[in-house]
Amino acid sequence: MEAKQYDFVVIGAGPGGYVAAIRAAQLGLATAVVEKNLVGGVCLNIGCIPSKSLIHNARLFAEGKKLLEKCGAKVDLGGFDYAPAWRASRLAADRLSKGVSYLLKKNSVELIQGTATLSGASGIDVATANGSIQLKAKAVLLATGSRPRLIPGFEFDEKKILSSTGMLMSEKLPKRLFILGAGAIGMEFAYVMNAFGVEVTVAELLPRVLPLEDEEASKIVEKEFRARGVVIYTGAKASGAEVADDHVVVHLSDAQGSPLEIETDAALVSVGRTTNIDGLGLEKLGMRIERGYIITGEYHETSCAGIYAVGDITTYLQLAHTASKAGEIVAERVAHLLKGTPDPRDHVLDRLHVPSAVYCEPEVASFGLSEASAKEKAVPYAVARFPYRGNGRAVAVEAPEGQVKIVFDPDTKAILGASIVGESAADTIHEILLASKAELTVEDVAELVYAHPTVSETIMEASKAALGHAIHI
Amino acid sequence: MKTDLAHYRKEELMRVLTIMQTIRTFEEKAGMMYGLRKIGGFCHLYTGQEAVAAGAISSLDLSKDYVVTAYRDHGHAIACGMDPKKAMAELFGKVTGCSHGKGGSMHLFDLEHHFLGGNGIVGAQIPVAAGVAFSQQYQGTGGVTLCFFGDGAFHQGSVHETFNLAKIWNLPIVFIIENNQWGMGTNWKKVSAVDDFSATAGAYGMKGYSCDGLDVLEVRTTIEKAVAEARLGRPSVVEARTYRYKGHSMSDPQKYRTREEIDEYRKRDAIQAFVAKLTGEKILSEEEWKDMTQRIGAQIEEAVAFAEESPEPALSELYTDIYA
Amino acid sequence: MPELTYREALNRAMDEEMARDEKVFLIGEEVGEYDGAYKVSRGLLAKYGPKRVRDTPISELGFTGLGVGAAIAGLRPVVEWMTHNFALLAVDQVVNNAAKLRQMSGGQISVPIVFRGPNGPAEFLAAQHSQSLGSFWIHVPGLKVVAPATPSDAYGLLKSAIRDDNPVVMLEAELMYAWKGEVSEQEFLVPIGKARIAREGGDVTLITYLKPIRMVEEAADRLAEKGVRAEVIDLRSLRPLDEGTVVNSVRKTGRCVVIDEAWPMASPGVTVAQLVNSRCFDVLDAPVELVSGEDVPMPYNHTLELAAQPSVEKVIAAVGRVLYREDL
Amino acid sequence: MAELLRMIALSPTMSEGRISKWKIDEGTEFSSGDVLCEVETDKASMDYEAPQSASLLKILLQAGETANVGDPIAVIGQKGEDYAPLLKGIGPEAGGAGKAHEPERTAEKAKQEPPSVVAAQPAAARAPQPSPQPSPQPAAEAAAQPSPQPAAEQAPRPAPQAGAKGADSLPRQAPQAPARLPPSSPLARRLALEKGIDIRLVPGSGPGGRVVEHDILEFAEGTKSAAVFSGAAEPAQSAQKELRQESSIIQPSMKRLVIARRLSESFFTAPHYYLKKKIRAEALLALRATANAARPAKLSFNAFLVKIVAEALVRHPEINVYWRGPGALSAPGAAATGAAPETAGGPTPTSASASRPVLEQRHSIDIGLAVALPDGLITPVVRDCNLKSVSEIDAELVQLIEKARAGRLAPEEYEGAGFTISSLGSFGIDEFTAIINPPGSAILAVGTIVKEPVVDDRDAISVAQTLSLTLGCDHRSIDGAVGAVFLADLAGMLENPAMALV
Repeated sequence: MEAKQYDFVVIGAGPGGYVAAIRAAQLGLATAVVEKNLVGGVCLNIGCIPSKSLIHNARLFAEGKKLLEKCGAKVDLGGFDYAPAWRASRLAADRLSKGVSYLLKKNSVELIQGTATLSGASGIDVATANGSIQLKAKAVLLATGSRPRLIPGFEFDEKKILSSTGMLMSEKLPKRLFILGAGAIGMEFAYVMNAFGVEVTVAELLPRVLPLEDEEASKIVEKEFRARGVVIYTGAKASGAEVADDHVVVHLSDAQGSPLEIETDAALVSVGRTTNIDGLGLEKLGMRIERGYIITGEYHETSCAGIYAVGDITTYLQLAHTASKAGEIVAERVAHLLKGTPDPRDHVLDRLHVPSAVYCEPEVASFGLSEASAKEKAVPYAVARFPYRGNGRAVAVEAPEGQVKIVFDPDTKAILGASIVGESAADTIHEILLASKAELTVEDVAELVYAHPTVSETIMEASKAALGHAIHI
Repeated sequence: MKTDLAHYRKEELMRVLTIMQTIRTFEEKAGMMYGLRKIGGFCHLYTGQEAVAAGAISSLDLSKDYVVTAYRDHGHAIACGMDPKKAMAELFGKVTGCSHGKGGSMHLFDLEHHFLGGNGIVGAQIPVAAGVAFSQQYQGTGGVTLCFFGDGAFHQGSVHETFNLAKIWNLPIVFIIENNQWGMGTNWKKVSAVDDFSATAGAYGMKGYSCDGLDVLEVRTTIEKAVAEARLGRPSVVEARTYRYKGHSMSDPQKYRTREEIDEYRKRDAIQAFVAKLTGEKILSEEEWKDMTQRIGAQIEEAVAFAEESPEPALSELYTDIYA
Repeated sequence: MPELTYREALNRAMDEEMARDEKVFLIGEEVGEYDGAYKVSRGLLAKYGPKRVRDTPISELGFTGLGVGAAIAGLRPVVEWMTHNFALLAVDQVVNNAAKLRQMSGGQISVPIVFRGPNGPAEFLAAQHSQSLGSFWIHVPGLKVVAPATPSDAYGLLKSAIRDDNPVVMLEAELMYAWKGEVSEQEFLVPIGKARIAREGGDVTLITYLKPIRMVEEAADRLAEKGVRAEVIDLRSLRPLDEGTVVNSVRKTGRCVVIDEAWPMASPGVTVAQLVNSRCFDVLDAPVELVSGEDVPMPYNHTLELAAQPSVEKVIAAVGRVLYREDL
Repeated sequence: MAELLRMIALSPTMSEGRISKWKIDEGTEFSSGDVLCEVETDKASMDYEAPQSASLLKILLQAGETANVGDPIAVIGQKGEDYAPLLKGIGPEAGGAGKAHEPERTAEKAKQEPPSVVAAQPAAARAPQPSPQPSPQPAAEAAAQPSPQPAAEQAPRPAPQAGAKGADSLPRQAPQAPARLPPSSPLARRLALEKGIDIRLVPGSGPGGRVVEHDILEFAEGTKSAAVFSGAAEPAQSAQKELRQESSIIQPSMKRLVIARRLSESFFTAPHYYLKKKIRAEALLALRATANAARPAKLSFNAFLVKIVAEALVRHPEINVYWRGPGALSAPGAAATGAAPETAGGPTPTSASASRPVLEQRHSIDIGLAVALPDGLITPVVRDCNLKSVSEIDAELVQLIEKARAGRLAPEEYEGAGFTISSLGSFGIDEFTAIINPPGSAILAVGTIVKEPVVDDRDAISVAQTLSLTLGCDHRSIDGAVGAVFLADLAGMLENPAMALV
C-alpha cells in the first residue's frame, strides 16, 4: 500500500501532541496525529480535568456542610450519592475531549486512531482497527505521555488496588482509602476523598508530603490535612498489599522501621509515572534514552534528526502545560524548516519559569528555584515570606492558612523563584512568575498598588518583606 | 598446510562460509552504495580477503577474546558478529550506526562482540592491541587478543616496539599480518626487507607462522594453533598471504597493477574455492549454497534499507560521546 | 598540616589509588627498580610488585599505546613519561587513540588513563629537554589536561585524574618536585576544571599555571610594595579551563597579564588571553599582556636560558603596561 | 533476485557518465569484478566492474547514451528471471528517463525531495550556537587576494561602545571626513558612556594617545582639561616646525560644549526682543554708601541690584514665568550654563512638556547672577530673594561666587534661575544684550556706571551717574508692553530705592 505523505506526524493527542498538531496546521503543514486511545490524553480524560471537577464538587460539599453546621443546621447526609459528582467529572472530560477533536478537525489535522511504530526516520506504521497503514512524514513528534507507575506488591486490579485512572473511573466511594505516595496526585485524591467523608490514610516514602514542593509548604499542607482527619505516614515504606474479598491489608514500615498493617477498602497507588515509549521502535532508531526518558536537545529534537519529543516522555517536568508549550515550539520549528515561517528561537521553554501546582486544599504552586535548590546550587539567595494570616481577604474568607515565599537575589533583588501555599495559590503564582520572567525585582513588585482586599496582596507584602518593610506583619 | 575437512563439524564449516559470504555481499553492496554516494569519505573494501577474517576470528571465543584491526575493518566487524544493519548504517553516517554515525567506515566498533575497532592510522592499533592483551593477562581472563594489520603497517616503528613488549611480558596476543601485497599503491616486495614477514618473529623470540590467506581452513588451523599458544603466554606472528580485489579505497584508480593480476587472483577466489571444496566433499549442496547466498543477499538488502531509512543524527549529537 | 614535597604528594596519590583500586597500575621507563627517573614512584615497586609497577623498554609509542589498550579493556593505567619531550614519540597514541576512541565508537568505549611526567624547562638541558608542551595536549578535544602548581594540588588532581573515566594528561615540572607545601593528612580530591585564586587583589589579574606560579607570586609581592594589588590565578586545569574564575577576576580588575612558560604561538597562554578578550572586552582598560617563553629553542647557556623564560621583571613590566604605569 | 544496475560515481567528481561500450551482451553471466562496460566520466574512460556475480538480463542504457549517477543502466539477476516489474515506470527511452519515477533512490531524487527535515536545511542554518563558525571563505581564495589589509583599518570604525549619543553624532554618512574615535580602552569607553562624557574630548595618556580609565576619571573630576592636555599631547617640535599656523583645533571642554548648546538652544528657540532704559544711579549708590558706612565688609552693588529686581518681580509675576516647549531639553529647575548636568541617557523630557508647550508660573523668586570664569560662564542662583535681606543676599553671593571660582558649585546651586542678571560693568561695557537663560523668560544686562551729562526736569544740564539696563525677553511668554511696564517699574525703583519699600 502506498504510504500517505505528511509534513508532520504527531504521535499522541495529549496536551503536547494536539497543541503541536493544531499549531503546525495553522502554519500550513500537512499534519496528522495518531492516537491509540482518547483525544486529549491523560490530562483531559484521566488527569487534570476530571480531577479538577471532583475537587470542585468536593470543596462545595465540604464547605457547604461546614457552613450549615456552623449556622446550626442539622445536616443529614442520608441518601448521599457520589455518582452525580462523578458523572459531572466525566461530563467535563468528555466535553473537552470532544472539543479537542473538533479543533483538530477545524484546523484540518487528520486524526488517525491507531498504534504507531516508527519504521525509520520518516516512516510510521500505524496499526488501526482496519489493519495496518503506512505514513511518511518529513518530521515526527513523539508525545506519547506516561502512565501510572507500577510497583511490585501493588499490581493494579483497578478494583481494590487502583491507579489514578481507576480512581477517576470508579463511580462509588470506598469507606476507607489507603493512598500510597503523597505527591500531587495522591494529595489531590486524599483531599477529595476526605471531603466526601472517606477515611483516608496516606503513606509517603520520603520524609514529607509533596516532596517536590517547598518544605514549608509541605508542612502547612500536612498540618491542614491532619486537622481534617487524614492519617499521614511519612518516611514509610510499603512492602505489599493483601487483597481479600471485602478489604485490603497494606503492609508498611513507618519512619522508625516498625511494621504496620493498615486495613482498608481500597488502595490508590500514586508513586509517579512511567513513560510510554515501548513499542514505538525507538531502540531501533538509535535514539538516546536515559532511564526511560528521551533526551532532547535544542527545539526538543531527539538525537535522531527530524524526530522530536515533548511532554512526559522527556526530561522536563511532567506537566500538561510544559508539553503544550514544547509542542508549540516544535510545530513552529518544523514549519520554519519546511515553510520558512519565523524560527521560534526566542520561544524557549525555560525550565525555571514553568509553574507547577497542586490543587488540594490548601493549594500549592511554585516555580523556579526553591530555597533548597538555591542552597544546593550555591546560588546567592535570600528568602522573604508573608503569611496569609496577615491578609484581609484570606482572613475574611476563612482561609488564613498559607504563605507566600519568595526566593530572590539579595544583591540585585531579582526574583529567583516562589512558592505559594493557600487560597488561590495556583492562580496568584502567575503574577510573580510574570514579574520574574520580565526581570522585575521584588522592589518593583513591592511598589505596585494592589486592589484591596485581595489574596494577591500577599505577594506585594512578601516583596515588601524582602525589602524589610512589610506592613501587615 | 593442508587441512582435513573432517576435522570440523558441518555447522562450523557452514558458519565460516556464512561469515565469508556475508562479508563479500556486504562489501559488494557497500561499493555500490559508495558509487551512489550514500557513503562518503574513505571506504576500504575487504573483498578478496574474506578468508583471513573469517578463518581467524571464527577460531576465537569472543566471550573473552578480543579483536583489534585497522581501517579495512568491515570484514572483521562482521566476523565478530556485528549486525550488518549497524555496520551499514554507520557507513551511511546514520544515528543507528554502531558509532552513531560518528565513526564511519574506518571506525567500526562493537564492544558487546569484543571488536575494538577500526583504527585509521596505519600501525596505531598495534600497541593498543598489546594493551588489551596486557589487560587480559593482568586480570587473568584467559582471553587472547587478535591484532590485525597489513603489509604496509608492518614497516611502522610501532610493530617493533609492540613485538618487543609482547614478548618481554609474554602477552596473550597473536599478530596477524594480512599481506594483501599492496600497501596502497606500493607493492610489498618493493618496500620489505624480508619476503616472509613471519620470519621476523624469530628476532623477537616469538614463533612465526605463514599461511595461505586464500585458504580459509588453513588460516583457521594456523590461528587456532597460534591462539592456543598465546593462551599459554606465548605470543606469535602470523602472515596470511592474501589479495584485495578492489582499490586501496574507493577513490583508487588502481593504475599500479594490471587487470590480469586481479583476474588471476579472482580465479583463486577464497569463497569459490571453499564452496568447491565443500561441494566436492558433498558437505554442501548446490541448493544449500543457493539458499545461503539468497538469504545473505536479502539480509544485506535489509541492512541497506535499514541504513537508508534510519535518521540522521541531530545536531545536538555533535557534543555527545566525547567525554565520559 | 604536614608538609610534603610535590614529589611525595604525587607518590602518596598513586600509592593511595593503587591501594584503593586493583585496576590502577603504573607503567613507564624506570618507574620500578629505579624508583622513577625523578623518584616520584619511590617504594611503589616494593609495595605493589612488578605486575602493577611496570618498567618498560624505551618505547614511548609502544607503552603509551599499550596503556591505551589496557584502558579500553578495563584497567586504569598511569603512564609515566620520563618527560613530556619524549612523549612526542607517542603523540599519535594520545591524540589519535586516547582522545578519539570514545567518540569514534559512539560512546561504547571509555579510556580511563593518566599520562604524566615533567614538562617545561629545568636548567642547562638545552633545546630538546626544556620544552613546555601543554599546547600540544590542550589542542585536542577528548583529552583533559591538568597542571598542578602545589603539592596539595598535585596530590588532589592526580587522584581525580586516576578516577576520571577520560584520558587525562598531567603536566609536572622537574624543578617543582622538591617544592614543599602543606597537604592535608585527610584524603581529598581536587576537582578537574577548577582554578585556584592564589591571592586576591583588585588592580590586575595575573594568570598562570605550573612552575611560574612562584615567580608570579614574587612579582605580586613586589607589586604590592608599589601599591599594586595583584590577583593571582593558578589555572590548575588547562582543559577544561575554569572560565568562570578567570572571567570574574578580570571583570573585577579590568587588567590581565597571562604568564606561560610555553612558546607564544597557539599556547595555553594565548588561549586564556583570547578567552579574556572575548568575555571581558568591555571591562578591559588595556590589551591582555602575555609573558611567554621566548619564541626560540632553548639554548644551553644559562644566561641565555634564563632570558628565554618569563621572569619577575618581565611580569612587572607587563603589569606596568596594562596599568599604564612607567614607574613599575 | 533481479535488480537494477545503476550508474555509479567512478570518480569522486563524476555526476554523469556515458557508456562508450558494453563489454558483455545481454544474457551473459558474469562474476563479481568482471568489467561490464566502459564509462566515459568527466575525467577518463573507466571500467564499470560487476558489483556481484549474476547475469546481464537487459541493457537499459545503450552505448553512446548518458546517465546520471544513480540512474539505472541495466537489469541484472539470474537467468530467466522475470524482471518486468522492475521496469515499471521506466519510460521507453530507458536509462535516464527512469530516474524521476524511482522513489528516492537516486542522488538526484535525494537532492530534490529531502526525506526528512534535516536535509531540507542547509547545514549553516542549523548550526548550533556554541560551535565557532568556520571561515566561509576557502583558504585558497583568501590567499589569492592581493590586498590582505585588515578590513578594520579601511572602514571607519562604528563605535557602539561610545553609546547612543556618541554614535549618533558621528557623521556616518560622510566617509570623506570620518570623525574617528580616539584610541581608547573598552573600559574607558564604558565609563565615559556611564558618566556622559564625550570621549573625544578626553585626552588620552596611554600608548598612541589611548584614552584609558584614569583619563576618564580625572576628566570627570575636572582635574584634567582639554586645553592642558591638547598642548601636552602635541610634541614641542611640531610647533617649531610650523611657526605660522592658519588655525589650530582646540578641543572644547565639556562645560564649553554645554554652554554652547544651551545658549544656542535658548537663542534659536526663544524669540528674543530687547528693551533699553538708562537710569540714574546716584540714589542707589548713596544708599549703598550709607549702608556700608557702618559695616566692616562692604555689601556689593550686585546685592542691592538683586534685591530690587526681586522686589520688581514680586510686583510683576508675569515676568517670573517660563515657556516650556514640547520636548524642551531642560528639566524643571535645570540650569542654563551649568557644568554638564546631563546624564548618560540624555536629558529626559518631563511629562508636562511631552506634547504641547505650557507656560510655567514660578512662585519663588530665584535670581541667577552670571559669573565669568576662565573656562566659561556659570550662574549661581540665590533662592527666594524676596524673603532675604540685602546683606543675606550679599553673603550668599560671596559664597556662591567663591565656590564657582573653585569649580565646586553643586547643581542645585546653579540650576533653575527664574530670572538672570548679567553684568559686564566691571569690564567697562556701556550696554549690551544678553541671551535668556532657561528656565527663565527674561534677563537683565547691566552695563557700567558712567558719568555723563544729563538734561534734568528743568532742562538744566548736569553731570549724572548713569547705568544702562537692557532687558531681554522671550516674546512667547512676555509681550513687549508687559516687559516695558516691568522695566519701567524696575528703573523707577533703582533710581529711587525708597519706591521699593512702598
